[in-house]
Amino acid sequence: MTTQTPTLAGAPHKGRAARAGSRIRSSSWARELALVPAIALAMIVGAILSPQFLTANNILNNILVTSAVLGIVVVAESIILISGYFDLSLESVVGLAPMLAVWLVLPAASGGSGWGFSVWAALAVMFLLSIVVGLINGTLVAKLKLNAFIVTLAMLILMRGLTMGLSGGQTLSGLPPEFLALGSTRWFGISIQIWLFALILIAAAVFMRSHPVGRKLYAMGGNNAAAAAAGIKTTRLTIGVFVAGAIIAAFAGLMLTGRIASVTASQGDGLIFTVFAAAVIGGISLNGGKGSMIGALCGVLLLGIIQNILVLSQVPSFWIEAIYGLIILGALIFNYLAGSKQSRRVV
Amino acid sequence: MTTQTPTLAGAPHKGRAARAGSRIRSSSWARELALVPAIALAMIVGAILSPQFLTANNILNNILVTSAVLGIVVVAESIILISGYFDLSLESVVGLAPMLAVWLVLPAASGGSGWGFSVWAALAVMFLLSIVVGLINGTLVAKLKLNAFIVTLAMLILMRGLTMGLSGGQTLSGLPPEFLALGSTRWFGISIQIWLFALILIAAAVFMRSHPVGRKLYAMGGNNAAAAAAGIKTTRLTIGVFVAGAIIAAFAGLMLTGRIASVTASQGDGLIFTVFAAAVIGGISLNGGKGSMIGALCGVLLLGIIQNILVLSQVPSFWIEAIYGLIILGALIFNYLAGSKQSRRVV
Amino acid sequence: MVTSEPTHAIEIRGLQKAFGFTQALAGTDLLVRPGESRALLGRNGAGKSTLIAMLTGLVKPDAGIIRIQGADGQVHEGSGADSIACVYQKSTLVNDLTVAENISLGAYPRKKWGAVDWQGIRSTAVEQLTEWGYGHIADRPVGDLEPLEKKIVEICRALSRGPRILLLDEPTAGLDEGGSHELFAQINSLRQRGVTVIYVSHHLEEIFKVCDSVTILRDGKDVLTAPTSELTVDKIVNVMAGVTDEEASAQSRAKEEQARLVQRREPGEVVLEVTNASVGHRVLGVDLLVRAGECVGLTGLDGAGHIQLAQAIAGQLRLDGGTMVHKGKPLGTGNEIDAINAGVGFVPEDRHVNGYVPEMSVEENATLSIVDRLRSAGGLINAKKRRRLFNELSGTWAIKCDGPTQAVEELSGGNQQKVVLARALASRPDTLVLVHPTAGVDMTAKESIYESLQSLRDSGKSLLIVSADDNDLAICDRVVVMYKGTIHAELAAGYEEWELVGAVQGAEEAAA
Amino acid sequence: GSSTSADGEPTVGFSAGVLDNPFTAGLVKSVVNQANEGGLNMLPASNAEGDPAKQVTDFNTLITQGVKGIVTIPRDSDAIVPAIQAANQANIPVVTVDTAANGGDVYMNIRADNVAMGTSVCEQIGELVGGKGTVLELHGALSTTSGFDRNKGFHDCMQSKYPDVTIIAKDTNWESAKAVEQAQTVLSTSPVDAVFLASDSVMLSGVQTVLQDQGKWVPAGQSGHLPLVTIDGSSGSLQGIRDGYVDAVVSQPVDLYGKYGVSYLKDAIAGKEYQVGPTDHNSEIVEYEGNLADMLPSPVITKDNVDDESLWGNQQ
Ligand SMILES: Nc1ncnc2c1ncn2[C@@H]1O[C@H](COP(=O)(O)OP(=O)(O)OP(=O)(O)O)[C@@H](O)[C@H]1O
Ligand SMILES: Nc1ncnc2c1ncn2[C@@H]1O[C@H](COP(=O)(O)OP(=O)(O)OP(=O)(O)O)[C@@H](O)[C@H]1O
Ligand SMILES: [Mg+2]
Ligand SMILES: [Mg+2]
Repeated sequence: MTTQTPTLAGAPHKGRAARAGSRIRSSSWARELALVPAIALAMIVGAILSPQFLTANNILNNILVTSAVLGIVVVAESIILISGYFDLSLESVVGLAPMLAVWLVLPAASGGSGWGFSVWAALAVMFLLSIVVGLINGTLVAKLKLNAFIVTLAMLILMRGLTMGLSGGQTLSGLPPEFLALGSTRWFGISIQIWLFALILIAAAVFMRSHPVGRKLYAMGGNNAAAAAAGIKTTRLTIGVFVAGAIIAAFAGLMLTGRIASVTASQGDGLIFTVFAAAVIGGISLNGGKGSMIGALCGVLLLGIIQNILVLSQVPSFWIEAIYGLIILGALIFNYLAGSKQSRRVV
Repeated sequence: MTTQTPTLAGAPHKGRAARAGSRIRSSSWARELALVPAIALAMIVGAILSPQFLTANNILNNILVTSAVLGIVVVAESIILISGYFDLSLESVVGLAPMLAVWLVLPAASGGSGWGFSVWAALAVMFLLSIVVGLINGTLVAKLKLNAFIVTLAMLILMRGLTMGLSGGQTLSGLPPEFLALGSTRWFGISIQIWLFALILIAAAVFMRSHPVGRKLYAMGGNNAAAAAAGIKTTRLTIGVFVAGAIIAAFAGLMLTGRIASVTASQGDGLIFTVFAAAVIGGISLNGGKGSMIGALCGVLLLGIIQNILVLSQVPSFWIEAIYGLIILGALIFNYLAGSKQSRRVV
Repeated sequence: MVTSEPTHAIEIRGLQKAFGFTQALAGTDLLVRPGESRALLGRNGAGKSTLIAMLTGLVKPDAGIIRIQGADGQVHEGSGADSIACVYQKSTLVNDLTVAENISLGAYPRKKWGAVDWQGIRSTAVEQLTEWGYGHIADRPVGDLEPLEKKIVEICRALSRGPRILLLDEPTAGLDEGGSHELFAQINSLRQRGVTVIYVSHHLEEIFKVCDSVTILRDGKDVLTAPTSELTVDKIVNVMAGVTDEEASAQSRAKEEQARLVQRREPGEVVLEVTNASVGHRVLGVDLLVRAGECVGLTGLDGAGHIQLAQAIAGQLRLDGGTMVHKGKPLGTGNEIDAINAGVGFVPEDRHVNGYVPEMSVEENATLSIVDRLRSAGGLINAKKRRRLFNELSGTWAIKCDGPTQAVEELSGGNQQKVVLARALASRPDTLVLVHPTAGVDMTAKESIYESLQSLRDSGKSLLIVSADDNDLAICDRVVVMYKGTIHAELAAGYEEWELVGAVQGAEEAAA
Repeated sequence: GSSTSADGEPTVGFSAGVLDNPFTAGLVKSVVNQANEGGLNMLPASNAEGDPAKQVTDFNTLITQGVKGIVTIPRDSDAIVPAIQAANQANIPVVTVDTAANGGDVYMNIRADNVAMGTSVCEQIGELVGGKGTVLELHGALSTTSGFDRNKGFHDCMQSKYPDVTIIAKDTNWESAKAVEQAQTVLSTSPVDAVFLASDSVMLSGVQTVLQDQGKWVPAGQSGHLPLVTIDGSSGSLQGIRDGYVDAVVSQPVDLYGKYGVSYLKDAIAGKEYQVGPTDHNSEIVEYEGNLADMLPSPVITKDNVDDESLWGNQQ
């Protein structure tokens, strides 16, 4: 705009405004799909390295099925991260919840409690446990204002310990068919694990994108004080978010148990690192308020594809981990170079 | 202009001015020593549970020696956290650095490289590696503005992988005496590990408290944009902080190797969780700009004391982890209740 | 470095900067002689703050030349010379550090062995702050300060650096009258010592007190540079808005016409009744009534308690004593949600702290307090409804942005403020409590904000405007003046300026 | 798929549960070497990094690659079952090494009995302390099969055979640093008459420094000797026996795992069938969880047989 064409107050930027809606602000999609170039690159590399990579069987049964449980926990963690918090204890819920359910059902001879709970009663107790865990985490964080990292770390250690105590370190197997169904059922030739992941992901995406509560979580994570000043019930939402996270993680644990047809005392151990990696690579900010479920999905897929390629490739076993780290580092840099380098406004 | 009786420069608050040295810094003693009640409680419990707890032998050789390596890594992580960043890869430096040094020195028959490096040359290479690691982390974070969590996580995986590749999964032992000296030397009857920890802690505490660079790190962590606006060279400091962290962690790794008289392929694995726990319990904020080395020390000691009590006690192995988690949770709540529930000032 | 004799302290030519599709600066020139005090004016989003940030090196230009005359008299190419000190529009303090340390931030005095000299830090701070009457806050963490105190710390920091060039980006936004006086006195004494000053403000009357000359930016270009003596407020406003004087007078005639047509309703029944309210040692037993269709001003010096009273009404602070009744129902205390539900809207004092969610879109921020009302049948948010509502709001408040989905943090300061205003209004409150509602808003936009507020009042809403800005108070039906925690005077509309000044200072005659 | 390599050798896969400890690392190398020498084309071992679910995926990926047979070190005996079933469906024979599978059709489980190892240690220590006193047991992670079984064998035997022996059991999570920490604290605060290390390759050198520190690193026969019995049989522990510091070691048959793992896999591809009964290599094939298991002996090593060439610890 030049000085020769004076404009009236209120209408000064017609020209700019016109382009606005469609072009500039597509940046939200741009940000959600930021990983697509990296994923595409990974798929091309995979296809070159191994003829099996691009088969439906490999993509469905190896990449997607493996990513399902991880992906669901990532959904749970992403909701919590977007809300401005942290939950390390999700990985221990993945272990403890199914361990408790199975332990309640199994006879003492198989390492269970011998109390003969029905499957549904056991599941009810399991979800109750998750709710209690979420309530404790949420209350300590929201009401006592304790640091979420340290609260959920303590909770993680406690629950991992409970899993160990309950099972006596043993793997429980011989599960009732209801549990196994979660691992082996197929619909239209595709594993139920993929369907469930898709379902939960879509539900979470719609919820976070379009439900008032989802938007409140974004606001809370972006600026807790401003959210509170806008009348958002931050305490209640914080507790709710931890409870929801725990319930989803418990469900993911159940799915994992279905997949390996047993519960091990170490189920879930170390999972949280991968969960954070997928979420953060997928654009979820550790500082809250930023990121989307689609982005998180991209993060999960990228990690799944890289893992798959590494197993398909001929990398010597002892160097696989190093190569994995190198590839992630490479993907980060590639994505930086491919993406838009917007810096935040500072003053 | 305020309406209260005008006062002359320097005169209005004589009493306060005298205390200036201690009060002027943000980290008041009260906050730094916030954990003292919890530590005191733990010590009382320890003394009741076990007659050996309060012996000099137990405190020096068991609690302090065990805490030394952890404590040094906590110092490194605290500096990075205070500066507003995150470094997960420190735990892998604890593993890779000594593995590299030992591998360079040892003959091929003992699993080493067989290149016959002298101990000092190997140490030089090792510190060079740490510097490179710090430079890469720092550059990616400061220049490319990549997320520190994910960069250092990739670096962690990469370096853990390198350790695995270098060692082929084997434990290297039969170390030259220079390495062992770091574990077994005693000065005035007290293990060198304690002396080194004390030295590094005091140096870091003085540096962060009284050196201009230390203060700049606090400013940077508290508000990066504000620090940059005040002319602080944040990019350079960020890189420096990652390099310093890696060097300190490498040294800690060397001490750990000296103590266990070998390097294992999994050395350091999982350490970072405990490091964060100690730092955060000790009052270091994950959001940067807050906390002190004295606080971090308190965090390390509290965890060390709890661990020690658990070992001395007769808790069965299967339940020890659960109890540990419960105690940490209890300590957090106790500290909340014991501490001044300082709310932010409202008027 | 250039060898020729420097004739300009600041020389900017053809400066360009784009953020995405926004051209913040589009070939700006700026030449400032050493010792000159230059006002940099323009509407919200004209590019003033961007230009300032480029001078200090925080933002890198896309194209153009910046030359700055350093302390050594040499001319430095590029930005960020040591001889520059700056007060930015947005706070650049570190909350976790003390005031004293913030003032010396990055330029610590040292003792032997390079250790930081804490006593030196403290005495520098106390010396600077005492000039403002704030010597006692040196040891407090900045996070505990009130916005006004923060602003003073910020100014003290810039002044403590002994700059050759001082950049001030809306330094008086949030300052009270005493603070502004002190600032002008200090600027004038610096001018006498030959310091070059760039001064950004939307309070045009200030320009005439401290500036030799004026540069006006419009849409990222400098459209006028002239000595202050050749300009009037009206002229400046017209150039800023890009209208000719004739157009402007035609517009104002039209407005007056309109105003005459609108019938002022008499204030109705009491909507908000505060009785014997106390908050800490700040508010000591205050009674306040606000009626429907009434606009009440509330003012006072720093510490008079007017801001705390407003915060208490909005549920941000807990009352230590007294009661509040809103529309006949008791108003919960210390609970912002209750306040909103009861129909009290709030514009907070510091927009950066609790005014907006930085990375969220303009549209969502503006409708944040009413997300629940944007549901469609399925329980999900109806995006069309939200867009319609936002368009309404953005029209009312003249928010300049790239589009409804731009992040608020990318907006210029004044436009961020408008988003906060829009948000407060979105919930259609019966009572609006506004603290510093026009902080950082340009003259033209201010006028339209006043119009909007007046039409709200005329539609029967109650307004409580808490401000130190004369213009804000001028639209009020009456102004309540607080002094040391109690109500000291009440002035009906049409008061003389000296009456207000006197009352605010606690002068007895005004109370009579 | 690439079921055979260029020179016609059948391609086989190897799925390891973990790789980051000396024992499995040695085992993996042994299996891969034997396979490639023995006319098989073995893909690089996949590493499940301790995650049973990843091991299921690794199996599926190997199946996708069309291997003719799979050798596996299961991460978990139960959790490996779905993986084995997937291989069964694809008609790919599976041989498990070290840890057995508790279901599915396994061609052969080659294993040494970890419970029996724990029992052997118990018998050695019971003798050494004369049936009474206090023993420090540094066990591995109880969530791993070997950690659990060794601990179980040791405790069950102690309870029944030496009820007067007190056990101080401490978890090391298979970490050297943790082992040192536990040994340091217990040995400096309680009277201990003997020490049992569940893995000498992980714990011995660290615990040695602790004992040296406290003046308890004394060869057998001299006063102040602390009886020490370990499992694994690393070269360091064998040297310890020669020098008298270590009293007995239960050696794992690592080389045999590699050798027979590969030979059984070749037999499986060739279609050979095995029955319950003694084998030609001094072991016994038994029925285990519905499959066959070749129970390799885990010899107890003392000063008498420490120089046996066939011990893996003597082969480096
Ligand atoms: N919530 C709080 N936390 C910590 N210290 C506080 C808090 N509230 C007040 N103080 C301390 O109490 C003292 C008095 O503060 P106060 O704000 O009442 O001063 P004041 O007389 O109102 O000064 P001013 O005129 O600057 O507003 C200060 O030293 C301040 O640091
Ligand atoms: N980091 C950024 N990202 C995107 N847009 C930006 C950024 N910084 C500034 N802008 C845009 O550049 C334009 C100029 O902004 P600037 O802050 O310089 O205005 P200003 O003249 O200071 O306005 P005000 O008077 O409201 O403070 C605005 O349209 C603003 O939205
Ligand atoms: Mg501005
Ligand atoms: Mg004050």
